[in-house]
Amino acid sequence: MNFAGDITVVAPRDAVFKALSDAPFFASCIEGVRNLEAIDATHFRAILETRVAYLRFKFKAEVELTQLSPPELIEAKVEGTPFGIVGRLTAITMTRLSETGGQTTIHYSVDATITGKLGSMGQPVLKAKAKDMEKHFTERLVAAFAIGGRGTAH
Amino acid sequence: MKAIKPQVGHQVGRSLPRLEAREKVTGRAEYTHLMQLPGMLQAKILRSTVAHGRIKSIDTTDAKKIPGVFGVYTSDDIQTVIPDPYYGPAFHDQPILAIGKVHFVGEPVAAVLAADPHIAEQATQRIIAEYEELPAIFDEVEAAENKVLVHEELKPAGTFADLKHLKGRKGTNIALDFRLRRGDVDKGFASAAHVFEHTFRTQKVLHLALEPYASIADYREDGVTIYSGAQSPSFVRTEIARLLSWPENRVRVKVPYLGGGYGGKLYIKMEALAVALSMLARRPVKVALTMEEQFYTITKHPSTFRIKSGIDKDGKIIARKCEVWWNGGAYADVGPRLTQKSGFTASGPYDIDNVSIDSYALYTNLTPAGALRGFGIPQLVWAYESHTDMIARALKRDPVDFRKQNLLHDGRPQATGTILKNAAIEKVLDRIAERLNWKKPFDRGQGVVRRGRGLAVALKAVISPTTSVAVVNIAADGSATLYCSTVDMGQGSDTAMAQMVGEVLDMPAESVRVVPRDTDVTPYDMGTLGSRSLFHMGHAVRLAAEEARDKIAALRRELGEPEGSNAPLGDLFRKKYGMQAGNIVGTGIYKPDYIPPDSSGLTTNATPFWMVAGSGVELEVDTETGHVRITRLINVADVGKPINPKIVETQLSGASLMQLGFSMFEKMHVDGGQITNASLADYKIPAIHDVPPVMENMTVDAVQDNGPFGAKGVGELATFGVSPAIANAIDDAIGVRLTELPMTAEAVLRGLYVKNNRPLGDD
Amino acid sequence: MTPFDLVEPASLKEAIALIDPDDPDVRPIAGGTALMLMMKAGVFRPTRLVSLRRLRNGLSQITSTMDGELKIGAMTPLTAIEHSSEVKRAAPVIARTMRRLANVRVRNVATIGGALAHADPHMDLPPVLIALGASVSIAGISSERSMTVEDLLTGYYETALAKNELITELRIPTQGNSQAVYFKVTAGSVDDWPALGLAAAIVSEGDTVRSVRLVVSAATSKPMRLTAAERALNGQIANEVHLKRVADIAAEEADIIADIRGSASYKRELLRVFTARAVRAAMEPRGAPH
Amino acid sequence: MRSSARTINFTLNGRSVSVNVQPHHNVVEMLQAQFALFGARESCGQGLCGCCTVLVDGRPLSGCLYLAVFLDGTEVVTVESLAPTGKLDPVQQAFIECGAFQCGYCTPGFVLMTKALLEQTSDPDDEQIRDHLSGNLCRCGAYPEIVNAVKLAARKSKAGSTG
Repeated sequence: MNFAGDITVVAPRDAVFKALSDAPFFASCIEGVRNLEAIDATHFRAILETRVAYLRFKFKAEVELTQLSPPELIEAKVEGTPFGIVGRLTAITMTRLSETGGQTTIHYSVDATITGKLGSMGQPVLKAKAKDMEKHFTERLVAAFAIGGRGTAH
Repeated sequence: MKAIKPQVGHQVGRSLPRLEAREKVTGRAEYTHLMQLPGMLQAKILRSTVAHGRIKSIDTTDAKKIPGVFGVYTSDDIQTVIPDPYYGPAFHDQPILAIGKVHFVGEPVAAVLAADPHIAEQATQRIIAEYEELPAIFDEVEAAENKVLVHEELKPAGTFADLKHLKGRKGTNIALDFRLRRGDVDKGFASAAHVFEHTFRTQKVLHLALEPYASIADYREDGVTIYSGAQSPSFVRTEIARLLSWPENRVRVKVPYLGGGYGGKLYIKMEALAVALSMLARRPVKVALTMEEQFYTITKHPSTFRIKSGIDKDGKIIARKCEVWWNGGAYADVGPRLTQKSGFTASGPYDIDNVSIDSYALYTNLTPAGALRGFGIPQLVWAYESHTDMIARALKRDPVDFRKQNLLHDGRPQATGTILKNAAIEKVLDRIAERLNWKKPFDRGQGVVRRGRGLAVALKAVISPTTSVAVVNIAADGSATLYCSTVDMGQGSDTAMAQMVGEVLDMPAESVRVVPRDTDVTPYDMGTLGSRSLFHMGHAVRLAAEEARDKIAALRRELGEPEGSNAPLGDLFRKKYGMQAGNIVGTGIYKPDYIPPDSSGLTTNATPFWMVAGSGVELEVDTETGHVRITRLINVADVGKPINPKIVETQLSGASLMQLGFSMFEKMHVDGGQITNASLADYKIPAIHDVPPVMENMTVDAVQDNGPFGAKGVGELATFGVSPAIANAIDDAIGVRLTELPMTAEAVLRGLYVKNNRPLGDD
Repeated sequence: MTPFDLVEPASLKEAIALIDPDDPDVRPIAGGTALMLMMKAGVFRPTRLVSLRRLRNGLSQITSTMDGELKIGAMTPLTAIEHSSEVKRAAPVIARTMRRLANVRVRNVATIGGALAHADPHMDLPPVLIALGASVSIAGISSERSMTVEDLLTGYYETALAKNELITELRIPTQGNSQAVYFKVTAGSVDDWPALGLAAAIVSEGDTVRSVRLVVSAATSKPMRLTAAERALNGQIANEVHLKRVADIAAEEADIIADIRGSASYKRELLRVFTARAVRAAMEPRGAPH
Repeated sequence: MRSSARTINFTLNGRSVSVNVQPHHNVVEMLQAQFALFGARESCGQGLCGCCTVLVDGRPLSGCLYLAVFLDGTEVVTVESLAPTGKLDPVQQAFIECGAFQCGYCTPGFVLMTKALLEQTSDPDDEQIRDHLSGNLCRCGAYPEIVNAVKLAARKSKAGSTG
């Protein structure tokens, strides 16, 4: 599964980079992430819980920031294991930032793989769900910069 | 004694309904998946969630705690009963449960036993396996670059006489490369007036037998009995005996009817796991897979075929170069043999002086690939018959005439150097053309719907050298029983074999009892595969019946019966033994001659018989949507003299419909190594609405001189020509050439849009 | 499947009361075909299922009112709808759609209420029902409400139903002069889930469209009205030039998802082609085959 | 886990039976485990292949997707009932004569579906036959022979009922 897109926010690149490389902020933009826990500066643990109608999908996720090149590039690797069903979620996310005229464009791409039962039979619905989450992420991110006050969040 | 026996008449050539028909329509036919043994435990399998990785840990604690769980097992447990648990026909490379590493998503990692399968299934979800992911490789052409290695070391099995030379290699993903050099292909290209090169690909598809894989093992101190839906019981016996370091006579393999096989149930599949678990549990253990799990067991080989031909100014093909990459998945299974054997005929049914063939069996991190109805030939025909048509069109030659100009004929050497014999290629081609009214004008339509027609012909060398043994036993009342290990998986072998016995012994085929396969009872057979049984086992059965017949004749003489006496057999036994007692046993063993190819891939005896078939297609294309509707499908084959014409016809029909699925829509979608459509909801096979409204299945008038009663194998034949015949017809209809399977409506529409210079987007 | 408890209430009230709105592991089960698939796949492991089987008697009638409205009880099996002469008279498109909907065995068991609550975007009936302007009656713990099928279906498997609400009835308004068609467009095997579903209901006078509903499904995460295309068509003469424009608008406005049955760009082409075909078919003189 | 077994009563192949079932057991599991009837067998597990077909109150359904408890009070017919005295049903006879199967795994499902079709429509045309059987899969591809068998069965059934 691949997702890619651009999000433009009204903020300078440095500020956007700082925000995106801040795990609690980043996590707050993703629907269903909770219990974020920093293991060290580049490793995090969290629970990702999402719902599709009456179906609940809950993953134990580990995130590793594999590359941080301020103020341009953030690369992260996510590995998740679903609860109660054999499977695995792996995602490589790549975020590049570019600035033009006080606006920063976030170019993101996600290469995700789901294996096990969810991967063999649940792809269509999870794909639809991921698209929803993508929209939601964009909205939150744009909103966070629109109110301009996220700098005080931590 | 007076001659009172009525005339029975010929048994060979009768369209007799299947002997087991009644069992099947009443739902009483026995299949392993449905069998139960007292005290039996059911196994459920935890499967790998990574395509390539080191196993860091497997925690079975929680799973073991679930009430009703009998045991949870990993390779550590397996190795306490089978220290070296690697199996496979060509390479001993496949572990019963993963050891140290996993090599594809879906590979068995641990197993749970419970009396209740629901509990076993639930427990597998509680096993925690952790992996360290390694880079994985999925594409066969990339695999050949050896940048990612699937296995650190390759271990050939030495099973097949013709693959004895296989050596383990380090540092590559190549399990086998077959090489054939005939004439000088470069010289040929240099002197050619036209040179054409194209690349064709085929996708990963599944056998999808409706009875999923199932094996039951019942281990006792003195031996093990295995019940299995297996196409090669003798091989299972040998391989299990090897794994256990036992003599073969302590391993008994019983095979009931198979709910479909198509090559998937060959060699060894779930048997080793069932045996190991039964040894650990000391209870009968059943390993019966679900439909989804079949996607993680064995598939057809995806392939890439680069083919290049040189044509002289008169339209004669003078040189052909073939490079084929076979995507074998994580374990070799029979891929190396397929690579070699199909390699023999990769250049097609054409008379070409200069041929070069390179065929590579490659490891990748996907579900292993093996034999599937055609043993590689459908992938090759897809390429060479598409290529042949493209050349004909480019040269503005009629595709039939162009083929006829270049066809191989009996008496001429085929690419391997073996002289072609009893291969009715031209008859098959002529018949297809005749049925399609090829010479008559064809209305291709004007509007949205366009029409086209196409055809293809193919040649296959049967797998050799292989051995079959049969026993015919005449009881004291004169009734006959046949013992052979050919597996009836729907192809009607029991019926055909009984017909041959009846023919020799002059008795109705329906009166011949064919004993269900049981390696304690039925003798050795290499396997039910590659359309070999009717020829090989047919000969063994014929020889066994003839020996019995000769012994009967000797008994008649011994008893002083007058020459030509036709006294009932029972009377002979009574006369000889004073009561209804005794037996007459005839045995037959058949192994055809074969000369392995030399280092240039050449041999004067590549095969005991040639398989020839082709297909013709008429179709309609909706040029707005790309939908293709096949309106007519014609399959013509050379089967020698059919033993049972009705069964032959249904075999041709069924094989072509299976290939129709592979041609038009079947495809295992893979994402990050995970098959994303591992169910019948998302992996569609042909259903009743997919059947072309007109189907014609026929054989040409032919005799296989060295075949039993002039016959030869049928099972795979009608798979050969279907895909390229469709592609050729699509090209004929709309001028779009597809080079990759499946030929979905989307692929067709994309082709049309490219042709019209407004390609469709990629999203 | 993991074990669960099954209760079989005898009344609607009782059934609703048994569904704990705070416990996602309790679900109602009617025919159960869709739910069984979820349970067998292991993605849904209920603790309790509330069977609606005993509610069949009161909830499986097919009736039509004086003004031509068709009412179908939620527990009516799809087969009964398929063969109902009332349905054939009032909305022949439904009977035609049924022929290629799932298979005979599923239609014998699946209920109309259960099918709508399942909200799989690939299903054939929802786009047809939306095109027909159908709505559902919904019973909750103390109240009843009504909602269009269009509003009911909110996403992939998602509906506007509260957890302890049950669909009790489907209502299809009188179709008057409207003519409806549905195209199930499969991309591989004929009997696959559709890559695209397209329903159209049109009132026309000669070549002029008086009113139109166009609904796309399967290629989108839920069945959706193609409102821009509808606007472009309403009151217009549906000649080939204009139809092409409308088809382009439809292809533009739908939010199409790629899957194994086709890329988004291919499905967009299908939508373009079948928008035109559906409009043409729905404007054919009455009695023409579809 | 609050699984409670319960007793259900139904008619199975003409006999009244009473059986204890778990709520999560499906019809196929129940028929196999409690009655040793294996004619209905699970294959795809999703109601798509028809191997698990049983007739409930005369209507075919997928036994692998139907909870056994739902059979309470119904009349169930499996393929095993079609030849009660050993004499084959006309449908079974037609399948044999037309060579309408190969491996036979899907055959009981096709036979029962045909039985149900002919109850409803004594003389189905090709389209009706195909529509009715579109949800039954035969990997051996015996579909053309199956269509012939249904037509032959219709003729045989008619001849049987009129004469």
